[in-house]
Amino acid sequence: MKKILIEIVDTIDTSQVYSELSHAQSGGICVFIGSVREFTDQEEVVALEFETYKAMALKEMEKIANEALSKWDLNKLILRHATGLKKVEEPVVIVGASSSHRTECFEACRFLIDTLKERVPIWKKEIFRNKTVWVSAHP
Amino acid sequence: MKKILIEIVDTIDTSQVYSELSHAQSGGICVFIGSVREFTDQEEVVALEFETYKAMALKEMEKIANEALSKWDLNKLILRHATGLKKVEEPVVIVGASSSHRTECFEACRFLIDTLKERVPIWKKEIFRNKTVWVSAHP
Amino acid sequence: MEILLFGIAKDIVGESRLLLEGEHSEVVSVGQLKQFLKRKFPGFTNLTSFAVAVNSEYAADDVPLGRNDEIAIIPPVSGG
Amino acid sequence: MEILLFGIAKDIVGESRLLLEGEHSEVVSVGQLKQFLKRKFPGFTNLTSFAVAVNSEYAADDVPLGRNDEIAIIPPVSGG
Repeated sequence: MKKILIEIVDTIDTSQVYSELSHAQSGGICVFIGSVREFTDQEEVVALEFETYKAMALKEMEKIANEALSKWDLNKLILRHATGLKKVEEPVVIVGASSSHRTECFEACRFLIDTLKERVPIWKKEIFRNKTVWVSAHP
Repeated sequence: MKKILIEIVDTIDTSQVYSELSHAQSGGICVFIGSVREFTDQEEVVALEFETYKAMALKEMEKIANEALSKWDLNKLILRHATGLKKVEEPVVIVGASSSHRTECFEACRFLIDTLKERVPIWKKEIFRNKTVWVSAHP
Repeated sequence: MEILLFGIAKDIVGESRLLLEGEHSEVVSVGQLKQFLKRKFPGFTNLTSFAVAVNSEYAADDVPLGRNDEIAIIPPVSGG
Repeated sequence: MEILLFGIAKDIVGESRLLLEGEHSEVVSVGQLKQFLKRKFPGFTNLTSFAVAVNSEYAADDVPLGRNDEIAIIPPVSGG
């Protein structure tokens, strides 16, 4: 039973996350799922495409996991990101943690997604009807 | 597609929560799951037993849901609590929210579980090897 | 007047329902019901606190109790 | 020296890998690589920012580049 679960996958299966984070010493599990929104600034998004530098992304995700473990008393922790083309409502990222009490898992879960978005080499291209945009690339 | 989902059930199926909270306008979903811990103050817990005043509990859960909707811009929201005997690692409560951006769903999710624990008429009995204790009943 | 009992309140009284007959006609408000319970069942005085619900809403001490109201004793909640 | 390109960096260069041959032997550090890219591909000057990774770790400008290092251009990340 590994404490940390880190993966980059083609498709995220959200139905497994409870059993992945469940732990006899955990009273609380907090999970965040990021999914594709239909509109960005009033423009209709057809899909998002995710590209990763996989070797480095996994390394950065592992660093984030270890930082979380050093900050909070966690029993289990997960960071999983999808790659490739994702349609509206599809999950693209799932992070979560389980801990004895709820404050720890809430704070850790927020840290995991915030830090993943800041540092992990994954890039998102928004595909609109008439154009594509690499998110955050330009000021 | 109802915006609010409120239930008191015998068994919580954690695998459905993503599809229950997923929404085309939501980029973020935050879920909290409370489960049975093996130890309370170093004492081994055999099981927890939950009792509810169901009519009132559902009313209070609905008030909490509406308070959350008035505080944050949420697309969907769930409050589901289990009753009866629950063993170690079994889920006893699941709350969650989905929103355009992640801050809203995190804050709402924390509010949902904190307020549920404060106000909803549900009682938890800890069953140890040699005794049972109604949690929080005595100072 | 019938009173629903939950959690430790049920254990203190030894029943899941308590029937108040005519001899308790002085119990006409939430506050009076709380006083009555503490006198009759000393276990209530040891609780962290307890509330009364009238028609499945938390009720303040001055809320009157009617014959057709659904009345319940709400010991400290501990869900989640 | 081979450089991996991701996201918009790939679009700017028009390839997913960039080969720097002997004629670019002045590019021996992360900082020099960034300068070289901005000169050669003006699209890099329009980005919010971009980083360089050496052996799959973020690298500061003074980190040297070796022939056997895995070097990658990291435009602004946008996962999640």
